[in-house]
Amino acid sequence: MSVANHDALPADRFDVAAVRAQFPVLADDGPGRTLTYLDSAATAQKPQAVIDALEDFYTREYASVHRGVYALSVRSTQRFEAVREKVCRLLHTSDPREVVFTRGTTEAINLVATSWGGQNVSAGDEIVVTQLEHHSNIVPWQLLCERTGARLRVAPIGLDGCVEVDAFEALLGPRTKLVALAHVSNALGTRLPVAALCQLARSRGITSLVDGAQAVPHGSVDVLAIGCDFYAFSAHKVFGPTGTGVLWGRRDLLDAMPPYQGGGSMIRSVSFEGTTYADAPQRFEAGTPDVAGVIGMGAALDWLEEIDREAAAAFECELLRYASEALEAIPGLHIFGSDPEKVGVLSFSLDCAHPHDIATILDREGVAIRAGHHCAQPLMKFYGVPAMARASLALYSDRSDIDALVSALETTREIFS
Amino acid sequence: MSVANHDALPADRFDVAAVRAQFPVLADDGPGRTLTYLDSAATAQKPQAVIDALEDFYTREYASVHRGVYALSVRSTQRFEAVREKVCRLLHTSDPREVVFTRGTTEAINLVATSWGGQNVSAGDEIVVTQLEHHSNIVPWQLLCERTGARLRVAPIGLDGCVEVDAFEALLGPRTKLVALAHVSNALGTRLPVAALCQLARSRGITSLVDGAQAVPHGSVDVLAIGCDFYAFSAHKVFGPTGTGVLWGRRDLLDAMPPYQGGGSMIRSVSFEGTTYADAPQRFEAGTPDVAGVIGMGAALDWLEEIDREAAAAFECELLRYASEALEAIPGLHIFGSDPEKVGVLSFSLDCAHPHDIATILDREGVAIRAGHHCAQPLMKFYGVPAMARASLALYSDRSDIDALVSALETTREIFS
Amino acid sequence: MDDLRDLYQSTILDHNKSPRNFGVPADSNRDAEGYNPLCGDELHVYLRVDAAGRIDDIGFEGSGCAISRASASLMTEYVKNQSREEVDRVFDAFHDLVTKAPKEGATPESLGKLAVFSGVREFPMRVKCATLAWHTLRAALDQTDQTAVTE
Amino acid sequence: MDDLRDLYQSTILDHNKSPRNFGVPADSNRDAEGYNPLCGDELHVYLRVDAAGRIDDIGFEGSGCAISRASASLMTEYVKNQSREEVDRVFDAFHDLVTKAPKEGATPESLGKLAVFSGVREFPMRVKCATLAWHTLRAALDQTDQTAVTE
Ligand SMILES: Cc1ncc(COP(=O)(O)O)c(C=O)c1O
Ligand SMILES: Cc1ncc(COP(=O)(O)O)c(C=O)c1O
Repeated sequence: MSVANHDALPADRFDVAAVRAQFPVLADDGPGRTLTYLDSAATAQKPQAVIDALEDFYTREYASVHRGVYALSVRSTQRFEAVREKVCRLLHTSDPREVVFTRGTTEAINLVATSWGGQNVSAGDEIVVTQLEHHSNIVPWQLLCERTGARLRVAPIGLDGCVEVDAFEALLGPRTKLVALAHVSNALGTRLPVAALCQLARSRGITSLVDGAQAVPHGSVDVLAIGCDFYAFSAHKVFGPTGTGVLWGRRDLLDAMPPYQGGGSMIRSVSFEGTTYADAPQRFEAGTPDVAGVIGMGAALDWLEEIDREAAAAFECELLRYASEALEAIPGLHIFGSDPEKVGVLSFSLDCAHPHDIATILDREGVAIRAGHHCAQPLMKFYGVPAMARASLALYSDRSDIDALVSALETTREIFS
Repeated sequence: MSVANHDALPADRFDVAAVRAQFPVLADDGPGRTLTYLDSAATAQKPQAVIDALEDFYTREYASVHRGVYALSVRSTQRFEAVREKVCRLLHTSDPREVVFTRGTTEAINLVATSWGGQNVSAGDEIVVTQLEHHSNIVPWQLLCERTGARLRVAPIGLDGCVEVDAFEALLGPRTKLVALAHVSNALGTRLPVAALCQLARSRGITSLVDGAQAVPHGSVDVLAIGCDFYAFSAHKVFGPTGTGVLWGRRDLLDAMPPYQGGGSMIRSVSFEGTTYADAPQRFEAGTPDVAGVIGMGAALDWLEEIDREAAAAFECELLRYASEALEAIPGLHIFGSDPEKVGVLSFSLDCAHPHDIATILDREGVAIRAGHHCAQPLMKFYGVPAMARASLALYSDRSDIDALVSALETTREIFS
Repeated sequence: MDDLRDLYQSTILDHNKSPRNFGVPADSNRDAEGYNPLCGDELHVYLRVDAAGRIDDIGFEGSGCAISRASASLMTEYVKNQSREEVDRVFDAFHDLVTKAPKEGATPESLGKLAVFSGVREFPMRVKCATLAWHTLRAALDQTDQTAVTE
Repeated sequence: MDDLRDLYQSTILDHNKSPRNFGVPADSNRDAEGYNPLCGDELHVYLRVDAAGRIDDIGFEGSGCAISRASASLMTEYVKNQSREEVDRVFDAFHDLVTKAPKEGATPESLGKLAVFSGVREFPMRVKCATLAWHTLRAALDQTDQTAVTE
């Protein structure tokens, strides 16, 4: 998805008003109640279809999954398992046994770090991440390194917020066991060339994990084309409920991995003499899963399938350009990261006001943005700032959101001038 | 709560019809649509108040927690954090910093096994569980033993399904590091004398964990009176949403424990040179939590607070006696476990039909029960059966449920005679 | 109750009560275990296979629900003297019988007495009970050391 | 915008732009670091405490939002020459000021210029910004080695 392509894409095909109307929280109900929500990179709002699916499930056919013989439980189980197939369609792959349900991206990465990492990483081995990773794609590897004596190596980025491919390649050595990369940076919007990077890894026999938390909400993802071994994302960022997400993993890898958490559902048979485990994905889903959450995620994916995602991405790309231009016109405003393929996120600073002050003032004007380290402190350090202000988009964002942002930033400048 | 006491309790104060009316899934909407739900030990149905709370949250004030400056996020955070206090009230304790949100009981136990266990258990140490535990209170300890070389020891039970206190005590030795006990057995309903057992442990400096998954739904719990160090339960069994639950832990223990999962929210500061962690409970809540699930759990606890729980427990106890008598009158039917303080569960076999066949036939009669090993295979082995049929109660259960069960069991006998 | 009567046909109830070929046949030279974690059915199938690969004799042991017991019992009657290829063919036909609606116009592979399991198709959770014996039989023919598991 | 003007009063904006006592005082003999993980505010407070336990001189360094900077600056002016007991008293009064609605009829502890922070109470997420300097000051007086963290 390059900017050049975007120009040709039919952004006009995308009816943002119709999409927006499906999000009750964005409804304009009374004076002063309009919400300009520009924090979708933290979490996305939910369409009515998802809210209804949860309500309907709890109201009419709630039951536990996998172990009941009775009809209600059979139906729950079928709906629950069907979501694995929806996830496959989302990721352009086909084997539902490769889809493990987790609490979210963070748990998915921890699962790999503990289970795969515990088995495959030893003292002296190396794991490569980049300078722009989210804490959730740093700390699990630090914990693994602590446990095993492995070493974490950091691929540098340039001031533009892009990973330097040569420097990344130079880091890959005989002891490199895994590379863990964001697909899209939550703090900068940088879209990493994950297919190329994973290919560099694979050609050396190095396993790869892609943190897709910020990519899945903004366009089509094809894990086979990327050529990664693991891919993680969170339902709550892709219009689904909180509390659930996905680890996709290549079946041969999942099958060879030891269990993560122990408990009900992940076993084949338990005895005090010795316990055997179920196959993947069940092996990694101990305990009662978030049945309603997963079914809600299924509703979100169904809903997404109805959207012309190419048109939505094109629209969003134009909106991002509109927003960048509007913000750059504000005196004293600096935007971080200039990847031409940037998606969804605009992080910035103002010379006169700290990001935290900006966020407070914007909030009083009805504009919700995020200020802080965006769970990417090493990136803040790289740019030498304690925090950034971040406005982020989703497919319900429109120009009125950007206009409200710009006007509230003017207010900020007034107060601080 | 002894049977003798129950006789004196005002079960008549409890208006089961009024409670039942609050559960939409139990509504009698049209011929053949009535559900006799006797699988509450697997998971409980949800009152309208919980369903509404979820809908309302997603419809009107959904935002992420802990890191937003804007009002929506502040409100989410406050509502989310307030649930820790509700949990404290439920458990009759007071420090919200002792409440860690998890996916459920299973994850809570895994957290302790990995974090506390990894730090405190070494080769040659011993962990004591009982013969009647749920797999979720067995497998995490087996995995810990595998990692550390510790040994799992099993406290025996009698044919009545009760733990033999003397035999339990005899197992506690100088190498015993932890005892992990169900508060109430999910397969038998046995109520363990956890206060006495934890006292035996504490007096020897042994740490204790109580698996409260089946206790919290059936009556008042006081963790300080029990004197345990950790207590775990699942929201979905106590009328809340799936995907969330609680580990309560003594603060000095939690504060001394290393992190479990790594990622956002559980850190104080991250750098590639070295990362420091937040205090408990945040240290154990990596990643975006199940915000809506926790708020839904809060709604369930609010709802429970409105119930006269003493009266509800008395009512349920009478109902269990009614059910026991009715089942015992069925020729060829055998009930497992005869703890006089038994709660909520009736597991049984029929001489003419396998539990799986019973469950199928009952389902066609509109009666949902569970058949299988109930995630307690070692217990099945103890009784020498491959499976049991189990009917379990919640505070919306009434005599009509039992009558439907009995009549469906008659049908089963007819078919199999 | 009609579909219950379809499921628990008298032949099934009879084979459940008095399973045929229960036990280990003399000189059995292959065997396999089967396990259905959902309901705890455990099954052991023993074979005597002759030089030509035909099932010369067959028996089974184990405990399970009526469907799995009757299925094992009826299977042992059905496959005696069959070759591996014949077993594979009937396995597929049996699997279709218990999972799919009968195709209009199509003449199903004749399954003889095994047709009593047609009621299973209305009970998706019981399909594994009906097929456990067949999975285990195939494992015994392959003489893999793995337990056949229906999940 | 009224409550914004209440929050960002001119005194606060002034101290944010030109913080007083910025830097390390000569012969400082105690110090502590403070950190607000939410917004990344980092603060270092330095003290020269005399034999009687009085704050003889005080300075601070660090980066942070307007509220935390101005709070640190105004604090350094306010606590100079105060004893530990006086600091504790004003800490409590200040904490009440930024968190609680003013009690009717009650005469609040006179906080002088610090009263400009009364607008913070309408912004619960900013309370920690306003109090970070004070937590850090107390840590410096205690001279614990721990970083003061507002969470
Ligand atoms: C006694 C007991 N312990 C643990 C669990 C596990 O709870 P969950 O599956 O919600 O994690 C259950 C229920 O499944 C239970 O009944
Ligand atoms: C790039 C990235 N990775 C990982 C995460 C963690 O996701 P979650 O908090 O849902 O586990 C996030 C979002 O918080 C993210 O933006």
